[in-house]
Amino acid sequence: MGNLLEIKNLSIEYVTDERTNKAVNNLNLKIREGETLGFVGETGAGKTTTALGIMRLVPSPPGRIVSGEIIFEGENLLEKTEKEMREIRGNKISMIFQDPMTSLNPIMTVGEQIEEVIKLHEDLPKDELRKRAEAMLETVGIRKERFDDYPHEFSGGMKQRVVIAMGLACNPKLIIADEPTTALDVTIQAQVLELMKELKVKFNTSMLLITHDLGVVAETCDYVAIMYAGSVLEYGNVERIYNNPLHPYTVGLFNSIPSLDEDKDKLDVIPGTPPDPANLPTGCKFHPRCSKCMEICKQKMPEPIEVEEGHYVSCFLYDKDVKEGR
Amino acid sequence: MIKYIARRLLMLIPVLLGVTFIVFTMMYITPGDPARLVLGESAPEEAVEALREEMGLNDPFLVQYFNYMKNLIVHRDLGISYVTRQPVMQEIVAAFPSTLKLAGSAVLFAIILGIPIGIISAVKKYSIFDNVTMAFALIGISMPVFWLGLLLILLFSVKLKMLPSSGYASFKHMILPAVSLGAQSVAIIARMTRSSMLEVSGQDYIRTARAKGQKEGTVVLKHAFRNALIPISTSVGLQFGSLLGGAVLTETIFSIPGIGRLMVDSIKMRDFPLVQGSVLVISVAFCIVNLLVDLYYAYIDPRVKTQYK
Amino acid sequence: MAEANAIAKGKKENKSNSQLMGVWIRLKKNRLAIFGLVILILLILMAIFADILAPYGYDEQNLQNTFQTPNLEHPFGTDEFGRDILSRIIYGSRISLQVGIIAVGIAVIIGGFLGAVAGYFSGKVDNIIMRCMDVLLSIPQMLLAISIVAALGNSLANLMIAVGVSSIPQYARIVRASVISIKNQEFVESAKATGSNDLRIIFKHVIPNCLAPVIVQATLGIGLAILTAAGLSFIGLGIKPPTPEWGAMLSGGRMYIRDYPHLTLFPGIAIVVTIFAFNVLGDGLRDALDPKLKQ
Amino acid sequence: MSKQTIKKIVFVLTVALMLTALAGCGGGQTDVTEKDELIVATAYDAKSLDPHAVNEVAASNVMLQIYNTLVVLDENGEVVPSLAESFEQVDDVTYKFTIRKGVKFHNGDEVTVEDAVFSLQRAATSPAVANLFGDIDPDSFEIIDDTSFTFQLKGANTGFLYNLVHPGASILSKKAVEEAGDNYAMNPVGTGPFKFVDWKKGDRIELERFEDYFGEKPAFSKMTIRAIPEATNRTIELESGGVDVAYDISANDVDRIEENEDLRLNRLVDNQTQYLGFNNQKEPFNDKRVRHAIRYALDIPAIVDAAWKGVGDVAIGPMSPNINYFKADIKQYENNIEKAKELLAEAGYPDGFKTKLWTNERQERIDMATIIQSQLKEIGIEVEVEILEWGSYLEKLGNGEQEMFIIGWTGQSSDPDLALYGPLSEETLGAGANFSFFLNDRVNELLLQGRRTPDSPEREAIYHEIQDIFAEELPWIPLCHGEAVVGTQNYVKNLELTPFGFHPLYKITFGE
Repeated sequence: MGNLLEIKNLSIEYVTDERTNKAVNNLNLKIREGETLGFVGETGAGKTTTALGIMRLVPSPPGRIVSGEIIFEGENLLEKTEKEMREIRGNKISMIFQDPMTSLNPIMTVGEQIEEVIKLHEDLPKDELRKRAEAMLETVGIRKERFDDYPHEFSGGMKQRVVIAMGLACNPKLIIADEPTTALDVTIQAQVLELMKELKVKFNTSMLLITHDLGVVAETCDYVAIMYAGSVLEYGNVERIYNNPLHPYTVGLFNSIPSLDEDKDKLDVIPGTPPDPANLPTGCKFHPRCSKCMEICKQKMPEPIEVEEGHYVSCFLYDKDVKEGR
Repeated sequence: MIKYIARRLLMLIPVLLGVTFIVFTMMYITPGDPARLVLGESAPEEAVEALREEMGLNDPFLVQYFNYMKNLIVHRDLGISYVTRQPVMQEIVAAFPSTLKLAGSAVLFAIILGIPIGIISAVKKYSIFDNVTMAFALIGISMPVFWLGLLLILLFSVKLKMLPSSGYASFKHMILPAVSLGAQSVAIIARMTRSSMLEVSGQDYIRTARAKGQKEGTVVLKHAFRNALIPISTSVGLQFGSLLGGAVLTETIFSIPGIGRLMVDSIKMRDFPLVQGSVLVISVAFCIVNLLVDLYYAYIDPRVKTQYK
Repeated sequence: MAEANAIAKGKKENKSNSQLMGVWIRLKKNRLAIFGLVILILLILMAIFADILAPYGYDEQNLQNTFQTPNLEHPFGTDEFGRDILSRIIYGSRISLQVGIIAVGIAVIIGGFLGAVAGYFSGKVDNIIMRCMDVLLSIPQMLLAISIVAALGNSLANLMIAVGVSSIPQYARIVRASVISIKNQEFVESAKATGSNDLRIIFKHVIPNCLAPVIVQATLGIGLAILTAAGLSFIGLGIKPPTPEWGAMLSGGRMYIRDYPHLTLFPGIAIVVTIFAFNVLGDGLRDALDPKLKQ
Repeated sequence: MSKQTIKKIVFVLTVALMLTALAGCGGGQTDVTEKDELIVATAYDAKSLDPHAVNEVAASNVMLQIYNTLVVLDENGEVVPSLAESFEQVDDVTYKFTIRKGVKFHNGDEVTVEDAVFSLQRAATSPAVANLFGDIDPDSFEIIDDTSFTFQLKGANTGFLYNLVHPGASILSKKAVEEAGDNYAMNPVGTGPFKFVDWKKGDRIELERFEDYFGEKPAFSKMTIRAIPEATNRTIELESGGVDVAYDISANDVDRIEENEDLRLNRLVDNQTQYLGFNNQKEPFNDKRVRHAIRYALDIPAIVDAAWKGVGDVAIGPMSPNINYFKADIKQYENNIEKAKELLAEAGYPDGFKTKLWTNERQERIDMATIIQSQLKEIGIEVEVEILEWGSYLEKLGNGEQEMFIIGWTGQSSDPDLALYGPLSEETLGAGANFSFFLNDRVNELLLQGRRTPDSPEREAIYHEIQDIFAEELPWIPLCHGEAVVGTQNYVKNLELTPFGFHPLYKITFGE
């Protein structure tokens, strides 16, 4: 399978009068066709910015894509015109946002909102349009009679279903789901995730699932990328990473999940706080919090190292040159 | 919906009763003898006394108020003007349309100019256009209507001789009054539009619309603006009310025979029935405008509509 | 500066000075607001030291020197009585600031009290007070002010009362809304539990906590009050001469606008600048007091 | 995106430009030979067109074009018949009128003697015109035949015939009045050269030539009388050609109109006297020396010039020179600060005193008050100027609350009785226009006598004596007389001004 999307050295920053927030720093990532990639990290790690970067929807000003390439189906999205991008958005790549309560326009019926995306990308007569939108509603498990209802008449889970319907309406190649279940009740979360999994297969799309919930990743994803302070620290097959986390940050993340199997008095918490994006540490961004920090970590940014097939980690601990004492 | 309107209209009744009482009291304590004013300083005292009796001015306060209200409620009659001896209704019907026309065109002017400026400023936030228009808007809301009116007359009527300085007969006559009355509202509406547009633009559903591949113009107009319209229309409604009140200054400067001037002249002549009538009519108009704004909400905001069902 | 003091007073109880500092720091960043503040301080100084600053008396006539256009001796020219317009504008700042501050003071005190009572007790009391406010609100402010001045007669004091009373409902509404949102919060509940009486709670806890919106509204309101007062003076319901009220100067000068526009120009500019200053400061305070609103 | 913005801006600008361009059109020169309409700008709209409902100048000005009175003044100021064919004074109190035959009302009906009697009876009982016609005994009317009738006054009044010239004595159609009821004021029916067409309250009254008018046919068929309260706006309208005649030109605009080749200024000193009044019953103004001191302290020509900017005339006596029996050689006072101080010291106020000067909102009066204030400061009198609104002003003056005040008084006919009786007699003390509460038995006696005495040298002597006593007592200080200042286009001819403030516009013709 080829790469559907490949991000190379992407850097994005937000510039205001007083400060420059480096939200994404030299990020590398790839998604193959039909694959689900989990994108994990703490709040503020730059996950959403990366997603918006792919869509070329980073609010500007103050946001700005500094450098890098985003190769989608072999073409660099960063070189596309705005008009070309519009044809891709919602059509080939669609995005599902975090909060279904606010991501629907309160003054348009849900039907209109689904129709809108279809109308933008496909040339259909009016009644066809409505039929397609109704079908999408049914696909996500909403009766088509509710076509003319307004978002406020739906519950949170139902709204997220509508958002998903909108995302899938044009049968996209890639869906970016930005914490699609965070705002929902736990029981509803499961339903929605199940639905997304199901539909992903049905529509044969790839998915970039942004979350901070490692459990969700385990259930849904094929691959996972661990993100910290705007860059990917570890990337690999879900099973491999779950069984064999390598980067000290990844290890810390897994240790901070409460588990029923082990009987621990207290959770292991990663010491310190995430860095200020306006004032990132030198070298490895994680070094001030890292228990295994070495001198070199403070000076140089480690390159990704393929430790086993398809399992990359950016850490000097696994750099043979470093290990062997240079 | 109809039930809601009916309820709102019913709620108007106590408010308007209050208005009549306040104005009546105020007029009662106003110094000056209407009968003397009507007849002038040269009239003999007996004639004044006779007129006073005829007008019922010798009755105690509550009797006067009761008679007025009885007349108003039972006969739906606003009484007779002390000065012109004409039915108050007739005087108001003559004056009100020009005020309505004036305030209406000022609001229209404010909407036509203020909303696009606000939208463009919000879209091109911190651009030169934004900075310049918002600076003007700040000056605009600080500008006294009467001063602007004078400056406009000086420029357009006196120096350039382009526009007439008085009257209200034609479109041409209405330009200067509407512009000077509406200028402040342009500024207020532009600022309001800008800030609500900015607020709405930060909402997730705007991002959703962009993520759909929607064109920027459509995002701004269809998604952002239609949502921003809700606070904007409140502001327009409020503006209309204050324009009805503020029209008195514009009417004075441009010699427009509107209800504001009618009221001020009537106060000066102690023509109490006419003052009562004008305030009452303006208040009713004001309340109805507010009701219309609320109904318009329901029209543009489905969330509100559900509440009224 | 008066506003800052008011905040300090209101919040001395359980809030540290850091909050006030935060407001000040945010305000300081807003260049326009600081500009407004500086203008206001200058205006206040001008009002206080008018006797020293003004080159002539405000009622000093010179019938030989009428209608002088601006020159070295009279930077803003002279009016129809040969009075120095600059001096009159300087003295006029006293009147305008007085009118604005006292009128808004009246409105804030009465409106704030009514709003606090209405919001705090809710139910019948609330209903009665707010219905009365609705009545006042349904008469456009300008017209209400006009009828109050007419009833009381023309004078500076009555002008203030008229402008003040006609803006009571605005403050009542604002205070009521914030009181309702505050009264169910914990510290008020606990004060209730410890048996404080209602008035004490209102004054000690509720009012200080709804100061922010009132301060903002009051700052903007002073500008509006000056504008309304000038409007009333303009239609001849204002202040007696030779008191140099800006609106009245404008109104008097309009007869001569074609030949001597400086008679109306300078008082007009004075009004615009003053109200502009209050507006930008009010805007700035709103942003500074409520950081949520500014993103 | 930015392209769109630019497009929008361009669009808005284009619309704005189009609007201005549109507005720029119009205007142009008037062709005098084809001109058939007269547009007049007045300062106020009429309050009513029912002659008995109101008594004010703006209404009278319109009524004069619509109605006729039984008698009018000729160019020598003599009372001559108009709608009446003839009239005679039968005795001291009885008058007999014979009406002109075949005169038609605007509704087509012929004027009957009943209409005339109805009109005068109505005038006699109407409070609004009581000062003019209250003397008529409403029960004394007798119809002699189908053209003549008599009536009596309650007491002899020599000036009465002059009152009949006032539009308040217009002859109305009895039928029209009764049919219209409350709405008569909006549907007036007269016999005059113009008939009523439409009235947009506060804005304009439109009239149309009455083709069956018994007198000379007006030169134009349409007359519009607009109300433009702002003096500046009236002048602007005149300059721009929007109106043919503009009343009450403000003093600042006098030069402007005089210098304008297309315009002409018409002026006539009127019957109004503006004066500085004292409360003669209050200290210190009950002392003649104080009143004199104040007079000496004032430079009246300077005051009048500064406030009225050359419009009007400095008053030298209590009544306008237009009025019969005006006496020019009464005692005069010069501006003499020393003498003023002396008199003040004599009266017991060497350091002056504090007092209040009231006026109403009229700008010129405020201006005069402001200057008086500063002039009186020089002799130590601290004056606080208070501007009252007309309503409370009149009430407070009537109650005698005043100390000093500025007001005007207008003689509504050319007879001295109306000019002097009001502000000086005992009967009118306080509420009836004698606001200075002046009480002088001799003056009172003379006023009553003058009223009864037929025009004669004897009557002249009476009024001369009143003016002399006035000048000595100085119960109030005459400041100035008003002036009708009417601007017209050059092509407006035959505008006859009257000292009453209303003018026979129907006589106007157009020509180069």
